[in-house]
Amino acid sequence: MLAWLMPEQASVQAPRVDAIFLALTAISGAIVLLVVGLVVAFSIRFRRGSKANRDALPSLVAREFEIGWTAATLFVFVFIFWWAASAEIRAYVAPKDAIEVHVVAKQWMWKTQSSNGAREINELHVPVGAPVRLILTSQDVIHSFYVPAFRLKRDALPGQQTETWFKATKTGTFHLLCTEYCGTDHARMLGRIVVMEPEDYARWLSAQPEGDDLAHAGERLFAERGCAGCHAPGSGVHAPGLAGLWGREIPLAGGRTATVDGAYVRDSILQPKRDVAAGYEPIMPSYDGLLSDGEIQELTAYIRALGAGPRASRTPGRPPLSSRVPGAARDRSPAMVPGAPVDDGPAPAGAATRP
Amino acid sequence: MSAGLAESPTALADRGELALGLPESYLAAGHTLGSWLTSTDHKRIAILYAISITVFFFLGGAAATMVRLELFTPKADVVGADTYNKLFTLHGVIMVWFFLIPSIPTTLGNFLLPLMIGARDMAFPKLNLASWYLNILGGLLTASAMLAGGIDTGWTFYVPYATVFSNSAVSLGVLGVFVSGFSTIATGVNVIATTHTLRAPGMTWFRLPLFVWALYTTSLIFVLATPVLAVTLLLVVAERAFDLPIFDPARGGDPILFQHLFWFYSHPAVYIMILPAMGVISEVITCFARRRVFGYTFMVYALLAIAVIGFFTWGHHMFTSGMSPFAALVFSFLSFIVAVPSAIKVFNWTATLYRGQIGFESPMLYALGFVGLFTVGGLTGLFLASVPIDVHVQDTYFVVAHFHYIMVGASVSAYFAGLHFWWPKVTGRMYPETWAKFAAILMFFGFNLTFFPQFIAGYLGMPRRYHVYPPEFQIWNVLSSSGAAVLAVAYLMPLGYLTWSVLFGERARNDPWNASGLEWRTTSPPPRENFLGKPEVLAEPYNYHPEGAPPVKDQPRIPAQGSLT
Amino acid sequence: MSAAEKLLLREPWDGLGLPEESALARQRAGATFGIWIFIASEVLFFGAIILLYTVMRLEHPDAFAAAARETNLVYGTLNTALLLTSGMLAAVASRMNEGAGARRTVLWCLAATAGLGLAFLAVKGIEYREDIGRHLVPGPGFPLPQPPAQLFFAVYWFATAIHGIHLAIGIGLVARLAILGWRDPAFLPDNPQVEVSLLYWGFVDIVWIFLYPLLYLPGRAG
Amino acid sequence: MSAGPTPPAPSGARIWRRALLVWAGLILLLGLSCLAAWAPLGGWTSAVNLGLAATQAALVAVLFMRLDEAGPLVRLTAACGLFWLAILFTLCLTDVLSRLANA
Repeated sequence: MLAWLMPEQASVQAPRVDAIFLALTAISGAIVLLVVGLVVAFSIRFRRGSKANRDALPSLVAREFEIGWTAATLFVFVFIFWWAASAEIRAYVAPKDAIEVHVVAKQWMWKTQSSNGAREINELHVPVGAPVRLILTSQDVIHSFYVPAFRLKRDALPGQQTETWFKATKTGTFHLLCTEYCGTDHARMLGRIVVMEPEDYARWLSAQPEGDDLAHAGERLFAERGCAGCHAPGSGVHAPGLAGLWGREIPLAGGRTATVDGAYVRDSILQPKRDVAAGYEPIMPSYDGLLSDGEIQELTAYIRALGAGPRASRTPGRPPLSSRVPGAARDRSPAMVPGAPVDDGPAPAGAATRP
Repeated sequence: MSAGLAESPTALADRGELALGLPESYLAAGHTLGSWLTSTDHKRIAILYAISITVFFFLGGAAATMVRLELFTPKADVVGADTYNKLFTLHGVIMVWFFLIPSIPTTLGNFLLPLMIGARDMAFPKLNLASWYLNILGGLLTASAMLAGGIDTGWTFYVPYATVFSNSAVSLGVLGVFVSGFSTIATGVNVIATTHTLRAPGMTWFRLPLFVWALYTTSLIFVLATPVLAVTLLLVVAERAFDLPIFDPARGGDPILFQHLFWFYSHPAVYIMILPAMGVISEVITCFARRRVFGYTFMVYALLAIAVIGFFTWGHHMFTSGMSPFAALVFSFLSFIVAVPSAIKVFNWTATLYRGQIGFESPMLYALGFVGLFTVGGLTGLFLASVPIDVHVQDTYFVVAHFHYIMVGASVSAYFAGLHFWWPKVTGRMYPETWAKFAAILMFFGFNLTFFPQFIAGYLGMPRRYHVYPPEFQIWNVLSSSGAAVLAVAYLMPLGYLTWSVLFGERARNDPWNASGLEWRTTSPPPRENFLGKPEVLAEPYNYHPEGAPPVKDQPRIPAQGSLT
Repeated sequence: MSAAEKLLLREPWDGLGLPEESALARQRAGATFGIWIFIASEVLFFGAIILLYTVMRLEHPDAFAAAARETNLVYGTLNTALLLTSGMLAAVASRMNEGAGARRTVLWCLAATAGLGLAFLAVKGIEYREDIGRHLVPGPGFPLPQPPAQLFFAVYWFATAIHGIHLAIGIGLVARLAILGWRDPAFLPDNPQVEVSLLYWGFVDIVWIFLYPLLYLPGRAG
Repeated sequence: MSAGPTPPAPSGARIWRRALLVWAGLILLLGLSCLAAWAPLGGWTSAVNLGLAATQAALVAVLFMRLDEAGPLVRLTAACGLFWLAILFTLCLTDVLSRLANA
């Protein structure tokens, strides 16, 4: 019964949300039953001309009733708030060891780029049981990344980054839906999240082609856009070197400190004068408007790779893409891909396979 | 039934009732179109509004019908994507700004406010007429946007889609809404000034009927929230028409700021729709329970609290939007708080029934339906106020179901309750009661069948504004679309029998329900000057039984159950 | 006196059954209250524009300072002085209008108020022309390098244009009073419309008082 | 909002004297804001300028728009406008400032 009325639970967050939901449903159901029950009972008992007792109520009772149910509802509502809010706060910060996935939304597709190299369209492969941190942005309008089975939703905003995270608890294929209205094919901006056993995931990952690796693209940009002129080791300009910087806490001019993460790198590229590293002159020009969001993500991935030590290289020449994942290619990219023929039917992102 | 036509519109059903020289009714004060279109009589302006919002209601309803038809199957088989997007936008824009927001305040409110406080007219009669023209002008602009190709942004006009990406007639439609905003501000100014300055002698603040309090608090929102919407929409137009970078993130703008400004208006706008409905329900329930309202002062403070706290909660529309988590918690807390006064009102209505002499005429059926639907709608609001659940159901059909329970289930039920309750006063005619009861019951069941399945579809994860959807949601959409068909019939029925009653209905007495309000102490329909002489108020409202004495059995004085034959 | 009051008394205040003098007082009080409600509404209208400005400036403080430096301080200050002076004349007209004694003064003050308003618009027009000449219009050819500086000018054009429209409406209202009062000696004295129009004028003044430091003064020091 | 007859109006000379005095104050404040804009006050420039503007606005509202002699109802109306403006600013900036602080 319940399975019909509840979406599948496939993340750590899902049972927590459902618990609050069910409790609220129970409380609400009780209140509705109380109100409707009283209305019906009074309607029958005090119908016009019935023989029920209709003596006046003492006014004291009236006031006590008012204060009583005001206090009671206030108490119940504040309690629910506290419960829901604490669940939310607990779920807010992503674990430090999370896999980082950059999501770029555009009309009407999802591009996902994992920091470990996998790059997909309308799909995201993740290992079960591992926290995944999503960094979302959009290239045009506002979209929203929604995975009902994970009870997860976050808007992807143009020109800004938003973050959220999840930890899948079940293998299988789950809907990815866009829930912020984004134009003509909003309803076809679908994708799927494929949750795999860690060993399957490793095999799938190693099958990814190397060419479209984020960090490598970033390395190219680093040279092409002139970043290397100042930041490369041995440059004549007095600029901070970037190797080993990722994740460290660095001192800033003015005595503050900052942790080098995606947001900091982004800010340093777009608003270099805001948080200048201690001991350096604010000479770097802003790249606001010169680099796209995707390029900033690539540069970020490069800087991250510099800090993470030498990158594990993969064997070239392995069979491309996810040919070992069950299902035909058409099934795996159900949503509209620009340029691909449009099928007016519903996207069969569908019947999530249950293990 | 045949006697109806022969008599003059000023005639009374019972000539013994108020035989004080029988002044001409406001309906008889002129029969030309010009006498209506230039009238500054609040009662005639109310009729003008009633006609225009009825037209808009059926226009918005037609769009909704197409939407539900399309959603019957998971495929796009009735309309394509762009048409569908334009249809739900049309439905939203028309229903919100040209039906729901003006519905009760400008029709029943306009008609009844001076009558209820014993005044001759509104404080600024010309402004009142001007506000109707502004409303019509706005409506025509928005409707012409439909002719110019339609708008495909959704009623929320979210940027940067509405400013940079949409190729449809957004500017025209937005300007229409902007103009109608000034119409509601004018109405708000008028209602507040009238309530403060034109109360009859003896009509103290705590003798005002709750409907007047409801109109007053609604007008506070009209006046204080609408200007923010006006600016926001004007900014959208400026960005589209003059290419000014305002919200465009590619040029440094902040789309979340648009959402703040938009919801600062649009959340209180929900209270614009529900507060007058609460006022109507308080009048109807007390009358048909033959009891004084339970906890009058609490009811007044609850109205004020909803109107004020309603301004603090807009952020719960934005929990997933990238708003800061700290702000999300603040807004979540405030949203829970605003539910308390609403709960107080529900309990007080229920308690008013206790030890009453309850009759089940059609206005009361609508009112009882309101209590149930409002309770469900209000409680599901708590789900949306708690952040983790909202993250899951935001922008799904759960939200759609929730706000339709409030805005359609509750508000429209109350509108029909009020329409039937005061119909004899407005038109001087009785409507066929059996038909009205049937429509009320049909509306209740049709509504629940339409919108309850949407709660389930929403929790299962069906996003809103989808014209094609994964097939596992089909069962819920089929239920919902079937309910919509029932609901459509239920909405068409009053159009039929009420129109019929204007022409052929029995004459109404001055006070057919034995109600207590000042508006019943004049002829049906009232004369241009509203009262025969100067009214003076000597007692509390809802004086249905002496304080401390039980209510007595009291049949309404309506003709034998009318029918269409 | 009585004839004039009959002329001024309107629906529905004439139906209160009160003596004419107190009915007119009620009507005047009602009109004043009504315009104040509208002003409260307008506070939110311009408040939203200022909020927009505030948020943008918080997000891009440097670009806003650089952009505000490009506005013409001389015109801005001159316009502020013009509006403050007109506000004073409006206040004098409003106070003098109680009682029939000072009709000529009221008439002159009204005319001068409207005239100063027109002068404001003229200066604003010259300033607009200069701004356009310097390409200070968001879009291609905008002279400042920082993209958010264009946001500042978007707000600049939007806010000053909306304020200008309000001022133009105010000029129309005040000029109408002046013309009607000039034609009919019984029109102005004690007429509630005078106070209503001049309260609106005062509000439009206040809006400019806030726009001036926001649009013209940032970024001047250093 | 008094419904009774208004008190006898003050003489024309007094009205002029008072208005000119306020006007002089306003112009003085205008000059001060200009000076403050050029003064090296650092981050305080905007605060000082807005403070001066608020003083000017208060003078206009109270003395020119006659809030000084207005009844409690009109004063309450004006205060309501400001209170709701405060709601808009406070809650909106709660979000914006905490977002900027986290960025």
